[in-house]
Amino acid sequence: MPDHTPVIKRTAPVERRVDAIQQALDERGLKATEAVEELRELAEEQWIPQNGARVVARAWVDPAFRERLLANGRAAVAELGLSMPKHHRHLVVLENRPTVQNVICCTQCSCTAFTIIGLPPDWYKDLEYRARVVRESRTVLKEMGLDLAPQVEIRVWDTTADTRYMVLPVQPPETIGWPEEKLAGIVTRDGMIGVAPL
Amino acid sequence: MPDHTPVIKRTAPVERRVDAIQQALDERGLKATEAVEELRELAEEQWIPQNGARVVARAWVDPAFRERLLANGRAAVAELGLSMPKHHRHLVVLENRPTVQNVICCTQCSCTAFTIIGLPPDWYKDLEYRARVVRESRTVLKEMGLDLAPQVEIRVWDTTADTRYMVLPVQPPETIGWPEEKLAGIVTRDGMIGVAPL
Amino acid sequence: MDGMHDLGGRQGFGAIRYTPNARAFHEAWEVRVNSLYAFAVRLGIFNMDEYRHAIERMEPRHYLTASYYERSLTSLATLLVEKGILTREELERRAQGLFPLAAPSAPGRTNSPARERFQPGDRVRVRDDYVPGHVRMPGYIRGKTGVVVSESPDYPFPDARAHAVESQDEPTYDVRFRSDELWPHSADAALVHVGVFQSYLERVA
Amino acid sequence: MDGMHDLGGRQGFGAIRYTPNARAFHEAWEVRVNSLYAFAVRLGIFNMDEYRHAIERMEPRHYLTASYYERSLTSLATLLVEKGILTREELERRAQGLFPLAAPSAPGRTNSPARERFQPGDRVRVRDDYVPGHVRMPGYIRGKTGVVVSESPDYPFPDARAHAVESQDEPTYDVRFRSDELWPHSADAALVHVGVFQSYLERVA
Repeated sequence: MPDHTPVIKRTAPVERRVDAIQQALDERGLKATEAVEELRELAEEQWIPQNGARVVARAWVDPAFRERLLANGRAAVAELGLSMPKHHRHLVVLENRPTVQNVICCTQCSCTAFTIIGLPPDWYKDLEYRARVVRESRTVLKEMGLDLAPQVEIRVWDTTADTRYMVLPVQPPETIGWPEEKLAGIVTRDGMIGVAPL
Repeated sequence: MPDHTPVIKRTAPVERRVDAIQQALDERGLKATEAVEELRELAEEQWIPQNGARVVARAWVDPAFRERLLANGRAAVAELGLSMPKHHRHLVVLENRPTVQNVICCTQCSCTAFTIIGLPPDWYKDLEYRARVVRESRTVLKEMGLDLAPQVEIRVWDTTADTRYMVLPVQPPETIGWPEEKLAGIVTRDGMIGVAPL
Repeated sequence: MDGMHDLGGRQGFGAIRYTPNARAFHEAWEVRVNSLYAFAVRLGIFNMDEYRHAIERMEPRHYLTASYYERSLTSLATLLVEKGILTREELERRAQGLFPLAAPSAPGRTNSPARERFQPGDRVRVRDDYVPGHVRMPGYIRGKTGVVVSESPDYPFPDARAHAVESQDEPTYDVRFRSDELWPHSADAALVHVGVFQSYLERVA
Repeated sequence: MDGMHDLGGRQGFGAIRYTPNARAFHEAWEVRVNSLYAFAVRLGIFNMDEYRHAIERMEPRHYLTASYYERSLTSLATLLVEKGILTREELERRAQGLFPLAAPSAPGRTNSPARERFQPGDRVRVRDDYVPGHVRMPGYIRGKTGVVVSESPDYPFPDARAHAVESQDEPTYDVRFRSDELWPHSADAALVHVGVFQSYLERVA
């Protein structure tokens, strides 16, 4: 008896592949579509760089908070009502100084402290950044527009475990004395990754 | 003044890219098309596994030739009227024994003694063979249909310089006494690469 | 595994496609993929180590050419099939086309029997380990020497947890390497900090 | 360079697509590419080391997804442009589409100043060299120890010749490595012979 199943040869478009999973889970009563909506709200509206910006601004204006933040990042961000996934057991805050530039990456996948600094952009997840930033840090930063003075030491942090990192940028001198909320407005995700000046 | 050059966005099909080079060289008077025809004849009709097969058959029937072949491959194949490119300065002939299986590869590109054993097939040039055969030799050979007894030692030869290799297979016992020409008929390119029994 | 994902220090890549404060998502399906895999983790269908490893197991050409969220999707689908929640046939029927999945996994391993406690300032070497399954040691630190900066809380051991192998939680050490130790005469000067699991480390006398 | 081409020992690749005594060529354009690059070498436009290196310099995704003869074509075109024989614009106009070329080259290097003559039986270590340009040391032998089996005739030194750097010809040594030395506990048992240029080797005391 000949087999009348049509031969499927082409890879399905990625969107249809997502639909396939979502529908299959829904039909099994797992309520994937409900979860997608709830998690979309988290990803697009809750896990945003403004969280980390608040942390940075507080650290700039409150030296005691800054010390607590550097000693135990997870506990300190919780003071501001910010949480991290259970498996991110440790938040290490990396203090930039005029002669020290910290830079975060994840060479093996694309891990970040996403609930605090926001979900990462394409360039962070691209093969180019992952391959190059550990070996050609100064060159890569310069390409990205951050041309560091020769005396600035670069420290690259590869996120290989579930410890998460966040860069605490140097407060621009012209903002000294600004109110905390206004300070938060100048802090960017790229600044907290360590690839852009404020 | 607006630029009216049409925007070219797609990669040209590979065949049109070849045409582009060939035509451009022809127009410069370099006679690429003539050379292509001449070199095609070499690649398709002269550099064929039947060359190596003659060498193997001679080595099987002529112990003195076998010794010369193992001592200086380039000089020995020249006795049969076979030549190698100038940059292949050395031909090392690898003698299989009942307990030794030699296998040739080129992990970094796809080098072979092509004038003697023929130009290599796809699988030899594929990423899979290049990545795996040095590390998973027995597994790879078994996948390819050569299931070696546990006592057989495997020797893998990675063609990293311009020394070229050729495997001298063990003569099948049932062919002892055959005339040289008939023997040459059973020797295959894959046998001279070391991945197939005769 | 010494897979295609292990990119740190690999050469030949071009410029970073950087635009300041670029968006995390571009299309709605990307957000859905991100939510669906997080949902599966929340349901306990798989854990983050299994998720990462299924990405690493993608066919190398597929890995290298897929976007981040297509890699995420491929891992999600692979694990749903491997865990028996769905079948590949169902996925391909619903998607009306091929649905490429990752390759099967090699065996995992448990913690090293020779784990040591380190203190800040200790000199350590990354063991010369070649691990067929999941491992969080980037290839560029293998066999290299660095200095312990600090110890983390205990974490599940990924080499085991990606393979449902029993293991104990163990700390990672923040180890500071000089880029010139990692790639002698072939790197921009920098200190490279890596979170290295205790099982991967040995003391330098 | 630690490029995408350096595949020996990399994991995650699938089955070899083997058919006995498969053909070398499938389409007429493949034969033409093979002839055209050989012709350019014969004319002295470039040498084999430059040719190999231009393949290695291909964008990694392009390298991994191109067929063998498309890689060959890309190297040929890149070198014809770099040598000033053709321009990329002309190629793209003639081909009526984009013509992807390889990325520019990093600097080359000449022979090691500390070359030694070795005898069969000598134990040697492959230097821990990280070379930005062309190099014929596969990454899997870097820092590894083996035994010299024989010495070859002198060859042009590829690390120099791919970059038009002055150098002396030097021999390669057939060095025998145990697969278990190369990938401890993570390889099928075998002896792996590699032709290693003299400049890459140092004596093991």
